[in-house]
Amino acid sequence: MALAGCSSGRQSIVEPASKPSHDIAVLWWWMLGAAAIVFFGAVALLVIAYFKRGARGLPFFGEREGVAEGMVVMFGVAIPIVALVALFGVSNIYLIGESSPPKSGTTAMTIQVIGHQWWWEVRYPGTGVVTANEIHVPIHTRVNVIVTTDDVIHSFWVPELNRKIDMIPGYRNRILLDGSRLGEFRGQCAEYCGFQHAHMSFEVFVQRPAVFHRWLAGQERPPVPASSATAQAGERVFMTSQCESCHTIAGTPAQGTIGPNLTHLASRVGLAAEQIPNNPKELAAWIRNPQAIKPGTRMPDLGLSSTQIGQLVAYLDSLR
Amino acid sequence: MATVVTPRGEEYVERLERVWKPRPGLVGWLTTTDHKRIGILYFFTTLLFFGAGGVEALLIRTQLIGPNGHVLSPQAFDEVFTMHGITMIFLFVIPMTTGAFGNYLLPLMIGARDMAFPRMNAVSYWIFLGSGIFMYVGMVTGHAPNAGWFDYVPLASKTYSPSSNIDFYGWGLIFNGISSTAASVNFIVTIFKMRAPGMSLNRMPLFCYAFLAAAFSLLFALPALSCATLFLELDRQLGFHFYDTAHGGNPLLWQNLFWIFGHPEVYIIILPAFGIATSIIPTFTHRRMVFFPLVALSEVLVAFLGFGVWAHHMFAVGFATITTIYFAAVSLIIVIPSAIQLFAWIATILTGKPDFKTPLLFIVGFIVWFIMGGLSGITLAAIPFDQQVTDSYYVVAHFHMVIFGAAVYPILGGMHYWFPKVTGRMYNEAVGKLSFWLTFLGTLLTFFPMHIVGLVGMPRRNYTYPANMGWTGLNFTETIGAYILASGLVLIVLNLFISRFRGEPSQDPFHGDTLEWATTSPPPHYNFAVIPTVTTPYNMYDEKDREHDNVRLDRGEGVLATGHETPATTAQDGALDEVLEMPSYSWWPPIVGLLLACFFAMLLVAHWWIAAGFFVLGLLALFAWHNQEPSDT
Amino acid sequence: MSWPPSNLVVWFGVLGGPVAWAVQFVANLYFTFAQCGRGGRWQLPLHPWNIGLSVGALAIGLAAIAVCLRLYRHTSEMGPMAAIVRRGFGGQPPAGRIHFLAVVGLTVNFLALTIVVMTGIGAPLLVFCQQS
Amino acid sequence: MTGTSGEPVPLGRAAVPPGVPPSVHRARQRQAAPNGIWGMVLFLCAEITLFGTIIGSYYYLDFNSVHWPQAGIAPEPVAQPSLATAWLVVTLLPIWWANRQAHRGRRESAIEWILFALAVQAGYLAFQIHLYINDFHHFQPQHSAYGSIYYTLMTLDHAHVAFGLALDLVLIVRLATKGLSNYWLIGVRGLAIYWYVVVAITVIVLFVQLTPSL
Repeated sequence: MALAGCSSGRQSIVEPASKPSHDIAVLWWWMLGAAAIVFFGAVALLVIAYFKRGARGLPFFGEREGVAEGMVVMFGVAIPIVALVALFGVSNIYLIGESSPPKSGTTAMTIQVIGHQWWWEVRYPGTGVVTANEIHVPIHTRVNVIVTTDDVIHSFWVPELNRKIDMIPGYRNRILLDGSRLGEFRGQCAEYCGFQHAHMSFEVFVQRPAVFHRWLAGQERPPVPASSATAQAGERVFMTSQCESCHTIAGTPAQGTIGPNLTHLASRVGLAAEQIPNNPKELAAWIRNPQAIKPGTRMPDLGLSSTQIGQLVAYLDSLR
Repeated sequence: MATVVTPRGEEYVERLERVWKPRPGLVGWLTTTDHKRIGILYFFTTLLFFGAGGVEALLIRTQLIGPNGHVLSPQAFDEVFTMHGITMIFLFVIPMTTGAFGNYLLPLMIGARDMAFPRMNAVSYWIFLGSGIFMYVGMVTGHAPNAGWFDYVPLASKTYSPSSNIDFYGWGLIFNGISSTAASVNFIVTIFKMRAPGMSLNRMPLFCYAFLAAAFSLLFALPALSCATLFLELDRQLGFHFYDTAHGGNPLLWQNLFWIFGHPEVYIIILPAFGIATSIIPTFTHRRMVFFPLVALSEVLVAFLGFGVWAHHMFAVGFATITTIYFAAVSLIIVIPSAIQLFAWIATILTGKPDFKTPLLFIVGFIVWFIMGGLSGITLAAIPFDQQVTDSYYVVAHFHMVIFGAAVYPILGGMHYWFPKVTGRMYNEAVGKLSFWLTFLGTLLTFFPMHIVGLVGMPRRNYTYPANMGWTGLNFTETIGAYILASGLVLIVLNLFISRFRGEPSQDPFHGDTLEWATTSPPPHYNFAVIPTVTTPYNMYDEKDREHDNVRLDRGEGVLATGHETPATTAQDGALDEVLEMPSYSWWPPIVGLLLACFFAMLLVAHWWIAAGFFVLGLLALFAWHNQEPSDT
Repeated sequence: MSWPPSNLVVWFGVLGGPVAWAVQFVANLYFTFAQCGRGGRWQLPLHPWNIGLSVGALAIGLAAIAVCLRLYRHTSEMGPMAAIVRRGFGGQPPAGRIHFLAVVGLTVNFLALTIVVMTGIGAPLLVFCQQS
Repeated sequence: MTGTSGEPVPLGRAAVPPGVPPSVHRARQRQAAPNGIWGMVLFLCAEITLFGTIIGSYYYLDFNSVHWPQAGIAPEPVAQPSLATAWLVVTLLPIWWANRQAHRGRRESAIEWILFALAVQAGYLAFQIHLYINDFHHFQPQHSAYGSIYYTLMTLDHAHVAFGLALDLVLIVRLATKGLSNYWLIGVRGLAIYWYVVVAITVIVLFVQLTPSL
């Protein structure tokens, strides 16, 4: 209905970019069509009732009770039961297999996504690549995504690519990503997970295989050591101001595992689970007072001076 | 139709007045066992909680009026949306329907002089009041529950919610559950055993079927909630490991238990609304409900099947596919009883002579929202689609259509319909219609856009959202709608409040079809001067029966004026079985309520021995309670 | 059929199907949880179990429908019942009540059996313990 | 006014034949179970559901754990709890008999049989508490999910029995002081139903308790 006018959404289930999402969207449009018929049909009956309110019985049929009872059986039992059984067959027996996780060993690639309060850790098993809040996948490739959680329940949801799957402590749930359209698709945590549930999003990049492999190779290399003096000073700040106790930067002594891996931070598009864009200004603001931007985040205010922050930002910005 | 009293009948009536005279003043209200007074206490208490829940809803909507809102902090937002859910479900809809409407009307509808267990009825109220205050103490002291009304672990575990917020939830709900269990036992026994002679199962008003089904659902659903919250509190306060994965526990256990309760709960909320609708529709269309047995069975069947659908709240947790389809099949077929009722209502309105006064307007509104909410409900039983939209605003839209549109509208309609019954005065019809249209418009604007905002990806329970997502305009509309809705509700309350004092005196303005209209408005303390007898399901349409009642009053037959007396009948055929003596007042219900409140307060602060002391005192109070037999008072 | 029928017969007619469905539902859940849980306690041939349970439930439900049909026809033939039906099914008990319950039972059993058939056919078409 | 079969039913108290307590006469005249019994049965339905959910939770945790019971807990011995439960089952006889005696108007006999049942049931509870404390020396509820659900189930079951003992006591006191009033005659019947259900639950709990040992 009014849905067509809202196509500007960036996280819309009706603009699918994969076969599972497409099938679900088709199912939705059919259900919407059927529902509209039922809804307007029933409302039409009420409108008729309003216009004939002065007289008993029905136009044409009169006051026979059997007609009214037949109407109940027809619209209340006979027609719905056919429709519902059909819906059951189509969606819950057939379509459910289409959007199900892939059978093990049938996919070319596996990605592990770990939910944290309130960010996403993304690992590419077999490559050593660890990143955060963004997932890169090649187009037309079936990817087996294993989702787990480090703390509370989260839910992994990229509506344009597939339905959602919960991340439950103690369970290894899986979901299929199989992008059929190039682009950047926003995903978001869909299960309430605490204060910053609202700010726990991520981006999925569906890329050409060549682009994807270039990206993966870049992520696999340790970052180039800082060259400018400011950046080198920033590295010292990083290693001496507790940053290293929570964050990892490959090839350096920083091996913390509480916060996101920052090895290639500068290559990412967003910060703080895509809450703010990744640029030096926002990064500085974030380091200066994380609680102001994301109240409740586990990133503390380290009380660094403006100079130190400037150096730190220069260092982090060099991690490409 | 009011009973016409002849001079000879007058003597009996005087005697009844003397026997049933309540104790005066505040003491009378505290010690009352009169179902009508308890119903009124429930009504005003739940109305207050409705106000609180409404303010919370407006806070949520104000926060979300635009992107990156700053009305509430994330902490405050979490507390407010949690309390909104808890308040509306446990402290408003259930106590309003079962507590207020059920208590006041059920005995009147079945021709009884009180509930089966009047003192237990009183204690249900006091415990409900205690539990409501208990949970709001948390809010006032800044420790309101903040993990959602669904309260998923491990977010609600000690590790992630170390302060006492969740303990208010855990103990508060067990506390509240005691009240609802007692109330549901009371309703079931009342409906089965206290019906007027001749009122066999096939002559019972549909209102009673709805309340019977809701009471059964409550009775069998609440233990799962009590069990879940007990486990939660043992985990939190004593270090048990029910939900702790590291020690063999399982967080999905909570979800299963919670929804085993939670889904029947949804039907507990809506069934009484069905009952109210099936009372209002025949009255205002001047005909019987179409296909009586199918409507009756639908009300009960919904409650029964409602126990087999819980996992559709958990389709995204990664169950085995095979497990999910058992639930999906039931979730789809449960639509049929609702469809039967829906088309029975529509057919009744269509083939009758509908008189669109305020109560019927609210029921028409209810039908519209119920179709919309029901249809979106069907889509949620299609597993892949459910997995796509669950936990998005689509679901929020769905259940507000059902819970607000379909459960609260009949409550509002019922408030108008039975207003003359309770007060003896008429509300203002023009203002009533205006308030309906305001409410209707508000509902449409508030909840319809939520479908769309959910389909374009807005998840639930977000305290804010970014600007570039295509959600802004829709959220703005919703907030405007919420304020219109609130103004409609305030207008209703004002209309009824002013009419209480200024309204035209009125006895039976609508010619209702059930027995509550066979007595005066407001009803006397003994409800009926003569116990009515019944030969059809539409008791007031059988004027011969009612004339016969007057003749019997003349003869003193069925007056039962030697004490607090009311007849008990057989469960199926409503044959007269015995005459019961009913208790007339008791101090013990409020005392037991108070002791239980102390008990739960001590559990909250983990003072186990003091809690045990209050528990023992509570048992002693129960013993003392039963020391006083009904015939003694 | 002796008249009036015993309560047990009447209530079997009303509740036979739903109770059979409930048993089928709970038993199937128990089996799938036992087999698909992490413990993997049991390794039962679940498809035959599912079909067997469904067939059993179906048989009970059909028996209940048969009882309801007989009750319905019997009460319909009882002279004044036709008039009573027109008056909204509120006939003199017990005949009126039994007629009412027979109508209820026919619908209830039909719906319960629909669920049994849906899951009885649907479940064996799916792979067991495949995560949804 | 007409009853089931059409003949008039007087609304009022029927005359009581001599030598029969009025409450007993009333109980004999009744066609249906009195309200008190309905109430008791419905409360017990809630109780059964509560135990049903706890037992369901037990198996849910069991099915989702790789080891059950979790490492470090030995399965229960079978003999002692089974014997204790058999002991409790036997006490249904005096309870059943006390109810019958009460409905024959024999108050003293009813009191004596409830007293007897009370003594035997108290012995059962004492023995079970002994076993419970023994268990507690082996493992605590804080050990693992098994410990948690095990102790919760056993504690609630024993509390159920303890509440039954309190009911026994109340009935004894009331029958002694107030006699066979209508209220307490229904009370005796309610007590009997309570014990039937408690014993049935205890048998099922025994089965659950012994699951790992079987």
